Amino acid sequence: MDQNISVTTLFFSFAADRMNAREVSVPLPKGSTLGQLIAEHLLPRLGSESQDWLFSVNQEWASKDRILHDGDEVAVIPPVSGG
Amino acid sequence: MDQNISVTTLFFSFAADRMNAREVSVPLPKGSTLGQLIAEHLLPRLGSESQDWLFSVNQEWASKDRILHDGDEVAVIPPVSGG
Amino acid sequence: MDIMRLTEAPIDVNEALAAIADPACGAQAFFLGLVRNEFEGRASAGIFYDAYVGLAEKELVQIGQELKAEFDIRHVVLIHRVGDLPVGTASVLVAVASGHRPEAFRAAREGIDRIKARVPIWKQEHWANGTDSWHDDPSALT
Amino acid sequence: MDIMRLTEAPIDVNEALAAIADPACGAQAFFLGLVRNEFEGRASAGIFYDAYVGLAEKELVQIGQELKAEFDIRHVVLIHRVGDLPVGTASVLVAVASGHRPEAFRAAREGIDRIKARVPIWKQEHWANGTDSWHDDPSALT
Repeated sequence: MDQNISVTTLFFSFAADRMNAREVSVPLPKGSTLGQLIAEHLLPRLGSESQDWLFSVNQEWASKDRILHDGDEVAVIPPVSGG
Repeated sequence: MDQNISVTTLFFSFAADRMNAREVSVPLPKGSTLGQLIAEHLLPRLGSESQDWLFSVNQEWASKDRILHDGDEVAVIPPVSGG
Repeated sequence: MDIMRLTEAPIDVNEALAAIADPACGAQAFFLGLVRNEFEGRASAGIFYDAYVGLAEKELVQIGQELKAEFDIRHVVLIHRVGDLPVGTASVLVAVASGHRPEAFRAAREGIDRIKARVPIWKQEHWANGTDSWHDDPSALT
Repeated sequence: MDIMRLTEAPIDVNEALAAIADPACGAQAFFLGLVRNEFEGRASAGIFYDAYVGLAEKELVQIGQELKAEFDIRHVVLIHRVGDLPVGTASVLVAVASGHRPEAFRAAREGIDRIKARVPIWKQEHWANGTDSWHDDPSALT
């Protein structure tokens, strides 16, 4: 299985409610992008509006063409509401 | 001397320095206005720019046609600089 | 001195006063956000603040650096609480010190605006009737 | 609760925090003015604040009432110190509480601007070299 990687995906706020989890480990083919993770594993459960949300990889804002690596920490950032 | 009144005049900041006093009792003919007090008793020592300053009578802002009465408290208010 | 911090502890305004004290600064502006007893007309008992702690702290530091670069301020404090806060509790503090007041007001306003727009923190309203809703949850409206 | 006061005692921010606390207010804005170590490039050791106490207090009350009438704020604190203050000391505090932040910032800014423009208080700079000058004294420039 050396062609597979595993990324930790974090969920907050109502995204965590929809996933029924704050953290999920997702197996992906090597070379997968953040966009592929979102489209294949997250969108079905987070809803189509999640396409417009922000995402981070290893605590830095990331674009959807970002290539993921084994052990990366991906976070799903729904619209923030601090203050 | 029942045709005379006396008003207490207060000075602050550099106006007090110019008068060399914080408080002066000024005798005036009955019916005198604030403007007359300023022109005859204050301007010569406070300088011509004091014509543009604000004045109060009994702790209320007053215009120069204000008639003064015996015992009134007049205050000379040079440009303020609080804060 | 600057402070940019996420915290579970109560916000201490006196800590911020000490941090930004500077004899060269004639102006200090503070903004405190607090948990209100209602939201959009509905009675609330408190708010749970969820956060992605690591990224939220990085974003607070980034905003603090931006404020110092963009405004003529010498010190900045940005503190945001996480966890369950009852009504009346301070959830966020912005404090800045500068030579004069215009830049202090501008920087403090920008500070809270950028925190609310960018820092990964989320509010869950604890309604007085016992139910909960996440702010900005589209499905909460149905 | 509102406070509009001239005082010889140190300004206590915690007193203001207690005065404006209100579960209906999600926003508090504070402005503190402090004695700086220089004025227009010249080193200063402190400032003497002269005041026409009676009228100054009336004017502070008037400004507080204006702010509550013109802005959607629920509480206001306006405190100005008088007397000799060393560098680093707070000379004036404006604090307001409101539902939301835009009106809190606007009211606090208006509060300090109106205090500086209208309240009969005068600053005498105690220069570091031992001499004194009244601010805005035309003859001080010669």
